[in-house]
Amino acid sequence: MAIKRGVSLYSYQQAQFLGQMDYRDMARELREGLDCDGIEIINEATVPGYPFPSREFLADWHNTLARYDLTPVALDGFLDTLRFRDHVMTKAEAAELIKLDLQLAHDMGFTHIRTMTGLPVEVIERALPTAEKLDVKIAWEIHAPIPIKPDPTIQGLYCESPGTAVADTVEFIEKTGTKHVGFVPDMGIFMRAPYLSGVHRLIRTLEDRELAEQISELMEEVPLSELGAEVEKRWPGRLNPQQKRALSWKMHAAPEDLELILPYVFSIHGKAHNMVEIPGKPGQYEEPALMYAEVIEVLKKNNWDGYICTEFEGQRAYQDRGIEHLLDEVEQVRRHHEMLKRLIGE
Amino acid sequence: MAIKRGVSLYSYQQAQFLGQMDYRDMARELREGLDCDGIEIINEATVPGYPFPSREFLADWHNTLARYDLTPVALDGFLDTLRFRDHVMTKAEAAELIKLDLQLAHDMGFTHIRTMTGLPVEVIERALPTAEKLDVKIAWEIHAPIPIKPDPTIQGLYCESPGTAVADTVEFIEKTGTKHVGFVPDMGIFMRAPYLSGVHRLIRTLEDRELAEQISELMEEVPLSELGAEVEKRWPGRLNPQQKRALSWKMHAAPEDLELILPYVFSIHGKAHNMVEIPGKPGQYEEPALMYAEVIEVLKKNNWDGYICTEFEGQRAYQDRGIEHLLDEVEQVRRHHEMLKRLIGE
Amino acid sequence: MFESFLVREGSLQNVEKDGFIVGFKFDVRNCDYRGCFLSLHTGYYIEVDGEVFPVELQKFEINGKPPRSFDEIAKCVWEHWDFDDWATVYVQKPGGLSKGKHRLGIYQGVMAQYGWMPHDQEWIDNPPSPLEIRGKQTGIYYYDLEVE
Amino acid sequence: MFESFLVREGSLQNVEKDGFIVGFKFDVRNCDYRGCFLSLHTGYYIEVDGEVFPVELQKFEINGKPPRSFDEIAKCVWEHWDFDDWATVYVQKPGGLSKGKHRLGIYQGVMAQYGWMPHDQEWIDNPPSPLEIRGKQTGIYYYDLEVE
Ligand SMILES: [Mn+2]
Ligand SMILES: [Mn+2]
Repeated sequence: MAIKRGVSLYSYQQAQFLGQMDYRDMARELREGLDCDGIEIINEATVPGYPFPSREFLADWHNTLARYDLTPVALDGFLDTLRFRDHVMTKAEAAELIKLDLQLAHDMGFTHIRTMTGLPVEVIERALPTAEKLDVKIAWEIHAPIPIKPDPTIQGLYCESPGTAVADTVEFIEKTGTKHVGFVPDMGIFMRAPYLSGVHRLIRTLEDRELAEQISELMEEVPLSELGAEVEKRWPGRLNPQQKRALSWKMHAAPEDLELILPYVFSIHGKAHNMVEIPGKPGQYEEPALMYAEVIEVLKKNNWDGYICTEFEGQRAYQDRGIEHLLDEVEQVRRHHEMLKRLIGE
Repeated sequence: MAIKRGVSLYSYQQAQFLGQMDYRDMARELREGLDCDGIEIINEATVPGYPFPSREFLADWHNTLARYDLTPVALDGFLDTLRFRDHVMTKAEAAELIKLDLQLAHDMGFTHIRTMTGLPVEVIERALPTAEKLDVKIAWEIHAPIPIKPDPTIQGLYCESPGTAVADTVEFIEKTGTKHVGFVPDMGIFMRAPYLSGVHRLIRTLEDRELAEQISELMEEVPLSELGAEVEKRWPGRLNPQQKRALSWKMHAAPEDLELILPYVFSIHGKAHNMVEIPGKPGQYEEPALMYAEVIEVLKKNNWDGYICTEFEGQRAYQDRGIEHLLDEVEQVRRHHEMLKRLIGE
Repeated sequence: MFESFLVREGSLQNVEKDGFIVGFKFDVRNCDYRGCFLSLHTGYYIEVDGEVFPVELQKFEINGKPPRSFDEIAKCVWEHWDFDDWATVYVQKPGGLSKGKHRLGIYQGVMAQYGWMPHDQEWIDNPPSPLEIRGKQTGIYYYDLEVE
Repeated sequence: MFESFLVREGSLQNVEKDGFIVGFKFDVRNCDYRGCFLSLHTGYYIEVDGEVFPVELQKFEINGKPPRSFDEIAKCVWEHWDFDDWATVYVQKPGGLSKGKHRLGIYQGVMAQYGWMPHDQEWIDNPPSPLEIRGKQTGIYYYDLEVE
């Protein structure tokens, strides 16, 4: 029983896009750069010819895992509801896609698939026999703005009842007693401040350069969590609604909410945008926007056993400029694992 | 336990040939036009690249079934004994082909395959382990002129002993106790009159136009079942043997013969050539050539559970002319399902 | 079956090779309610304006491969001619067909069967001509086609 | 995402057919962190030196197949555009682009989603233009490219 470390290759999306790293390079980094063994992938990013990979790819995949002694954690899939173009994807069709992902996960050695947030129970129900036959679990991602505790005011996203989707799935799990359905909470639901990446982009792209300077200076004075409120207080109306959003944040779930679903949490997305050095602690890093310490405390207290897989996505906010301004994903993920190791107590 | 309705896509062969409907369009018609769920196919008509379909095709097939909530009933296969061209297909080779169809049926979700009529027991025996492993049943079609009750005078067709083939297979089933071998009776064995499609074609193509007119008028006077005899009586020798055949018919089996094999009847081919309105009953249709009412009575009395799948083939007799003279398969199948619903008592 | 629809309208054309017209071609479908293993397809009875072109002068193009003789086609025991697919028949005729209207008579030879038959060994030893097979066509069907 | 890296440097070229220049082409990547089923790709907002070229004038080349219109692409519900693969966008413009520098403005239309949304049926009935989809790009991105 332990909290184990892993990485979703999503974290290296930029290096992949630019041709700097392929999945073998990433696997080597997991073993040699991070000394972790958990590996998670995005099906449509890593698997050529998805959803029907060649036997050559599958052989190379297993060979790579063997070479670096890695453990497949989760295969992440999607739900592109407009794909058929002549009709909106039905729930029955969504279940067929999930069955294909279950087969792929099975063939690649993953223990569970991570599906889209708020996956309706009717879809899960149709795909469950395949999950049980292949012994691959279905876990949907609890992603912002979806809460853990029911909040019926959340509407109009992903499914008919996003605000109560977690409770609906828990009810299904408990009613059926299935061991093959659960969740992948994304750390992004446990916010404590806005993402720095978005703040940086706002300051960089704001046409009102005077205000940009002022916000930049204000960051030295007030905590990041209060930056948005303070800007609005000092310079009301200077930011439009979209700009304001870069400074705003919301705690979608409290760390202790996790206890409501912990037996059904198959792995966790270690979301990160910017890993910054903790003042006065050289070589130690934190993600200022997220409650990692508190969440890991809850996991430890409850003896949770599973992988936290880094999901670094801060790189995106810097991709509108030249290659010299890009964030270094490898370095950011290494910092993230410094933090994880330290908080887990490895 | 119920008689359920389905359609063999064979029924829409003309629409497929002319590019008017693909199998997705047919699936939609089953759900939206007929409100039935059973689907049967011809392997070499629906499966591109038979006997080795692509994974894309299989995924699209399952997606289509999911979209329209259909249940795969039977996969129909063939026995082209001259295929190897340098020798006649052996029984062992026939069993190999059947194994390929069993695998395909398994991959497409069918519960049984329909093989050629009079399939020899030696072939069934060789393929049976595969059928049991995949849990897909082997059912051969009892098709005219093969009877249910033994008739050793029937010779020279399909296999060594076509006249006793049903009894031979029943003996094998009872001796082995297998649950994976049975039959698909074709309604065409229960004749009560000649097919109208053939009569129409005869009248249309007869060079003796005077006789054609006379036959046409006679149809108003005498029952369809007596038309052939009456023509021969009134105008002896005017029709050559091939022309006579269009008016002749034979009851190859009596409806109650079904009781001899009912536990081994996995589905039934709802053969139809022409669905015509019943005089005095607008909106109600019948197939004048076949004993549907009597057969369905036997099925109900014995609580038979399974699908009757429409196999419409009247279209063929009209394909020697222009497109404006073709039969409308969609309309004919809808009429057939009006009849089925009514007789089943849905 | 599908007698009227076996040959694609407008598909009759001359075939050029190295600057010479070496024959003509037209598109066909499988005149049945299903496709077939390629080896079962034995060629065509073809007449144009009364002139008959035997199977030896014919080639068959399907599945994205170059036109093959029917001797080669006979060996394709695992390759399938799918029901939905148009194929092209090539006929050798130096100089090709003259521009304008032509009357094409055609009968498609496919040795499809529904099981063993008494003639099986005889047909292996002496393959019947397309016309002798008596398949799903009721007889030779005639098309009035134009070479442009 | 990847706004600066969507179009391959040096890939802008004119397209010749039968001795005439019929348009131009350039190479693109999927501007997301994953590939997509081909049918979800609806085409591009494209402007060159201020002139806009609608989706009807565009074709898309991927997976070793000839360039296809976006009407054809919409039917490819099982074919995948892999994340690692460069594709080529063809744009019809008789005479092509003049030699020298051009300013290309581009926005990639991909109807990728994360589940059902209230606009689903509306987008099936009236597919939005690439610009209306508001995908992973923050806005139209401009490239200074040279035709040699
Ligand atoms: Mn996540
Ligand atoms: Mn039948």
